[in-house]
Amino acid sequence: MQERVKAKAIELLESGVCDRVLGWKAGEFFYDVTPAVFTSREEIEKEFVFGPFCGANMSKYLIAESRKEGKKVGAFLKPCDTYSFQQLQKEHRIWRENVYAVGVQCEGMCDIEALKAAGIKGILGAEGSGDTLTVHTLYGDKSVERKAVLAERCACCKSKKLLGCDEIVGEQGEELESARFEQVAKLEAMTPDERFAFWRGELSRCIRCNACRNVCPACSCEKCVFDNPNSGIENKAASNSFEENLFHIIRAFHVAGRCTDCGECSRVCPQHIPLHLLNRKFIKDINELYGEYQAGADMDTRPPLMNFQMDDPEPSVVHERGSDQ
Amino acid sequence: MQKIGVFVCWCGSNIAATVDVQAVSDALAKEPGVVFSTNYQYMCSQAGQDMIQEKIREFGLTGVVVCSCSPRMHETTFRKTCEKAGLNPYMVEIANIREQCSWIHKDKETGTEKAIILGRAAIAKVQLNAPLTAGQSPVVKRALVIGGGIAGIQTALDIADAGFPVDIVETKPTIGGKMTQIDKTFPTLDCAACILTPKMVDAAQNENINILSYSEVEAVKGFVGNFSVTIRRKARFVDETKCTGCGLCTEKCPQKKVPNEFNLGLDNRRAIYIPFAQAVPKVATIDPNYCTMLKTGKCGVCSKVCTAGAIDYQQKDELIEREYGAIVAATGFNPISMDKFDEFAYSQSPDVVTSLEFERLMNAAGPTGGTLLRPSDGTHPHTLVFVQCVGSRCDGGEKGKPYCSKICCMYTAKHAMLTREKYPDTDVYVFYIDVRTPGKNFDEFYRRAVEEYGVHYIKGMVGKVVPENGKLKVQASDLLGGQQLHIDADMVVLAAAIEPDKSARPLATMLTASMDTNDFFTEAHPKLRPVESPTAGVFLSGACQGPKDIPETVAQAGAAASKVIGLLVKDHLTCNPCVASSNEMMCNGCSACEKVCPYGAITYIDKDFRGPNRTTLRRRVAQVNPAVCQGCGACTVACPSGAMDLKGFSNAQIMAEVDAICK
Amino acid sequence: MKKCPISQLDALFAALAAQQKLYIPTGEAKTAAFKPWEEGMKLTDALNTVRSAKDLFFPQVENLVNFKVTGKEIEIIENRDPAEPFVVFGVRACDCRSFDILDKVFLCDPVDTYYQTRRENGVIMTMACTEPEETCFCTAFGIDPTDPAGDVSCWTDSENLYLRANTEKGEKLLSGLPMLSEGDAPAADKSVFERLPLKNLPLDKFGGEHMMELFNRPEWKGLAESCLGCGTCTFVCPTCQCYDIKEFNTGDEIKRFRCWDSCMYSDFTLMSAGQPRPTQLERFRQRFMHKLVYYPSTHDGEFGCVGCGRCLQKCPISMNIVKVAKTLGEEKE
Amino acid sequence: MQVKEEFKPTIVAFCCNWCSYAGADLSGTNRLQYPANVKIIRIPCSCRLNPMFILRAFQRGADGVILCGCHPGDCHYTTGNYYARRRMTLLFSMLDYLGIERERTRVEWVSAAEGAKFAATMNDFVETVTKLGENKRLEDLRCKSE
Repeated sequence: MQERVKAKAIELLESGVCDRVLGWKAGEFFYDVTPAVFTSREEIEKEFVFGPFCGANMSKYLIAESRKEGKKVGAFLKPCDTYSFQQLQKEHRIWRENVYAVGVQCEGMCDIEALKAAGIKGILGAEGSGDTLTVHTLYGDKSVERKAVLAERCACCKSKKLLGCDEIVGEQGEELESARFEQVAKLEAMTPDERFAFWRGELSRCIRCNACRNVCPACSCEKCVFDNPNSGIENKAASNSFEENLFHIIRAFHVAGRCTDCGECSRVCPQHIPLHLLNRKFIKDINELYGEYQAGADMDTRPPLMNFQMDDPEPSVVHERGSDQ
Repeated sequence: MQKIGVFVCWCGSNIAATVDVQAVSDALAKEPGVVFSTNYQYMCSQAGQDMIQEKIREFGLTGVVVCSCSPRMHETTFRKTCEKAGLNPYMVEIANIREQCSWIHKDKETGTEKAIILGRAAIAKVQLNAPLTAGQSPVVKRALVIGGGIAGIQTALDIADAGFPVDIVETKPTIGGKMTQIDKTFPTLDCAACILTPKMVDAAQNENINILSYSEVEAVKGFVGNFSVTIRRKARFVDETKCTGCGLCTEKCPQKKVPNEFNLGLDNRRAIYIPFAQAVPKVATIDPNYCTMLKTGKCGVCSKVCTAGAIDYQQKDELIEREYGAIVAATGFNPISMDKFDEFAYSQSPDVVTSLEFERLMNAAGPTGGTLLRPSDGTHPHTLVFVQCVGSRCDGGEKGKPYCSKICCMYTAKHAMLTREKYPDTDVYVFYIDVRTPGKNFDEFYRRAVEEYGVHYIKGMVGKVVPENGKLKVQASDLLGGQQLHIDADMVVLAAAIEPDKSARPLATMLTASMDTNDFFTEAHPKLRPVESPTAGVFLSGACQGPKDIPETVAQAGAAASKVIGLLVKDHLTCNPCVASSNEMMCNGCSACEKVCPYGAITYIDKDFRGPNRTTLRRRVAQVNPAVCQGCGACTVACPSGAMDLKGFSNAQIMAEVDAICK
Repeated sequence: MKKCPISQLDALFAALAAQQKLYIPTGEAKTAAFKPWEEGMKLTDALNTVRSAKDLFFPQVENLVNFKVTGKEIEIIENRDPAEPFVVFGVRACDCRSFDILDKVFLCDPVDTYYQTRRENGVIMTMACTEPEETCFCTAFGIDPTDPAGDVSCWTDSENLYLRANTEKGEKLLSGLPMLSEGDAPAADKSVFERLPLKNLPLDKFGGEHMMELFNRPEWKGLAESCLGCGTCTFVCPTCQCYDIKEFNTGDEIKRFRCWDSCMYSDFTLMSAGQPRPTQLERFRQRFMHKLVYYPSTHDGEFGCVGCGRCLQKCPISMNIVKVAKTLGEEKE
Repeated sequence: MQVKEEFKPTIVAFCCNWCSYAGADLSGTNRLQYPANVKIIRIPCSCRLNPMFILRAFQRGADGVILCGCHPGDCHYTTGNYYARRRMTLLFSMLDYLGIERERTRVEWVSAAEGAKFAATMNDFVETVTKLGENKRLEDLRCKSE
């Protein structure tokens, strides 16, 4: 797959369709891949990679890239990325005409932490496509099943469908039956005290580095309310538990109905806070209360929070659905 | 920093009895930014207003907080007061320490404490107020009257007289409403038709009035001065412009078995009909539920007999859209259904009738030609029992209505009196809970019924009516006599409660006008603005606002008209300056605000901004049309970046109030 | 040198905690953190904590002073956290070196008394490394991870914890512990450190000499272009020391506090005239120029990085000081 | 020493200008009592209520927050309360998900004619929140200085 993607990147540049392509650049190790803009065949041949650690969602970069002068920007997008890509177009953030979008078939991305959790230390590299990965480490080679080290978001992938692309490398995928709400349901089944304890445990680790916000394609505000001294809720650090809650509640609320569940927030969190469980709670509620809705799946439906039905459930449904009484 | 003046009102003893006003003004004097604080007996009085103006000048106040009654009562008053003293009217905030404090708390300490907090919240808000200037929007100089009864007709005539075009939309084939069905009117006993039909003709002939009969309001958009209304003109299958109203078709139509709604189903009409002789417009209408031609395609008699060639079986409903500056709701009332009142045997015996049916039985144009005959056998009734308050003043409200229908006492007295006058051989009993006669010459009228006409008024309720051998066995209690009564009656007349017309509820939704729990339209103020809806540009006429008799209805109709005229004479309306506005520097151009705006007030432009390092950035940004925005604030919450804010109710202002309250 | 059987570790911690607050690295590998020791708490398996030991001396949020507003009067109230002695156990050699760097910033004139108080009250017990991660490169900065500094240095083998006091503070700490006996640690096996992939980081070009040349290098654009502008690298970094002073209005009190700031943020050092580093490129460059050029140029060539590898592990887009150093430091012929 | 007073929760009631604020006025006009710890903030429409305001109220010491607006279908601005309904439903669900007592937040539709309902609602809400006790889970200790 990597070779096909690279070949396509070179083709886009050399055919003159694009003057730059957005892809993944190799790092020091196998897993520390960086999103990058490539402008020449040499760069692509030397540094372009596409493999099990190209988790970064490329769509957000297109907000800025699509506004630049010049030819189109070529963009390689995984299925997840294409949902965000469409959602951002819906919100008029990406100028579609300046993008040549290439969908890339995705087998699921691996999680370096999962490798480490499997007891593999000092990782120098990994090889192999398909079901088994061979990992080179400071302490010798180890082999693992790909499934065992998939990122959580990929283990319960919602869709392998590539949306709204100009071209596809590999095969078009399908929407999948996903168990992605299982964890949310588990939390819902807990008592409020247990839930409170769970989230306190998680959110108390937050260091307000803003990685979740800055990586999020839905969080693309010109100026975030948390950075704006005039918003009344600006804060640079979470001074206490309230501010930790405030940031994450408001952030989740602002992306509710717009979040495509790409899972980048949880991927980048240095403290491994399961932030996707907040977003998925909103998605699950929206699905249950207002009908199934997948942000970014299409270009014309109204986002659920900018829509209503006369017979929507009353807010007291929250009390009635309670599981603890 | 603002220089704020605080003015605490006693409202006589309304506030001062449960709030220590001196303590409030002393406490608020200590708040940051407050340079003057006082209390006074009646802040809204001329002396009170003069004091506010004097202090604005003396202290150079930049903000004013009045702790008084609800802002719904006097916010406008105090804004005007301040404006006259040179302060921007939007630098005034009201702390509601009457309706939301002194009136609900009995303990003076509690009331005082709360009043101080409410005052602090208002001070915190006014700290962040900014002077606002109202924009202007043009006024469409045409009015719409919805409902063509006496209320609608009178309103339309008065508006038209002032020179403004007005459309009447009436759902029935003719205007006239309930009054056309009434025989005589209390307390003067003059003939309803004689006073109504000339008005109907006036309306038809007035060149400023356009009657859209057999039509319904389908949708309302816009706002005061600029409503856009979609009206469905139902197909009557007769070309109104061609029909001469000769009535030949209504005589020849072979479909004779159609219950005549004008006579409340007491007789029949044809499938093509003119509701009554004086109908306006006097045009035939085909009832599609009964017309053989429309149902089976076979017949066409009316078409054949119509020399004017007015019959058009192909006619379709037509939707027209018109602009109006003001809308008057005059949707009227109906008697409630008697289905739930089986104890009176209404469904079992045709001789148990409602008062409106009784009107028709007494009316010269009615099914009996004005001779009172029993519907069951056409004989002359000798004993009549009138039952009042059927469905009115019901507790619980399951069967009837909690309110007094107001007109029943008088029309029952009228019916009883007329019966005795025309047929002195009859015995007439009236069962009542109370007899309510507050009105000019009303009590005299009632006393005449009792004293001169010998009507038997009995305080008590009828418990049961049982039809037996052509008689109606009436069981009742005589509360004053303390005995059970059994009367063998020939007819029983039920004074059914009245309720707003069923079309009022959906109409209220379209107009965004509020209604009470009984579906009567709510007035903007029960005493001071009784003919206006809280929704600007929507006015109320007649029984849609509450039960009333004809003179009251006509009076209110005229009042509503004068309010409409007052609006339409203006070339421009001052817009509410508390509208949304977008900070372009923070706007993402994402369209979230546009999607939730009910008025379409938000548009987008691409605009160049200065970027870093002398670059130019083109961004899509939202723009709010302040003349169209009504200031609901839906957009401000949809906007994730907080670029969209609402003047007068900004995020910062509301949060300052929250802080002050929770402190 | 002292030793303590591993089986006595809990007793050692209990004894330490009895005298002052004790922090140990604990928790699951991916969320390991220094936490106040409690009965039953276990040392983490992770090589290092997510947040560095810096946080205990220079916390993310710290009260400075309060202003109380009564009516129209303002009163100034001292509000610093009370000084209390504490021990932090298990600091790695890299984190320990970070205090040399922070001291030079905070303890030079004018002294940051908030930091100073904590430094005086805190005792650092380091722990030698035996199993480094591939992201470790402290050796590039001349740090010996097998012989860490600190007030007390520790080593372990399968049976014992060995302790060596390096300072008076350390001596004092160890003196009152009954479970300690004399004993020397076996020599460390340094072979694995020779195999570390990043040990030869090309740092020769950095320092003050080539400041303008490095500043103007065109490669910054490519390095910075995918930076998200988050503060992850800054906040996990043991040597980052920038902070912002903010105020919180509670309604009747203004609480002035300081909190970490990040040069990666768009509002870092924002002034009324605007942002001196208007795009992410300038902000990104600032961070690495500071670590590799500005700091050494004013501190005898000592780099502002200790090679702990946290930013390598945590950066959402895997851009880090190693990639910067390699891109700019490797001489292209 | 004073005996500790019984707990009186701080309640913030956001009322839309057209229905519920008028309903609150009506309950005053009719002298229907409800506890003084309910303080009303007037907003133009229930759709003006930003979740930020609710969290702000809890931060600053509120123990319960209630939103009152026109009945669905009766919104002065036609659709505002429909949006408010979805927003509040999702927000309340999220607060519940985070383990924050769901009884601390409520939405009631109160028309301008429902003065009695307004008073009854407030009485009930105050009672519910009083039973729950002080807001601990969304508090900001900085705002609770004695």
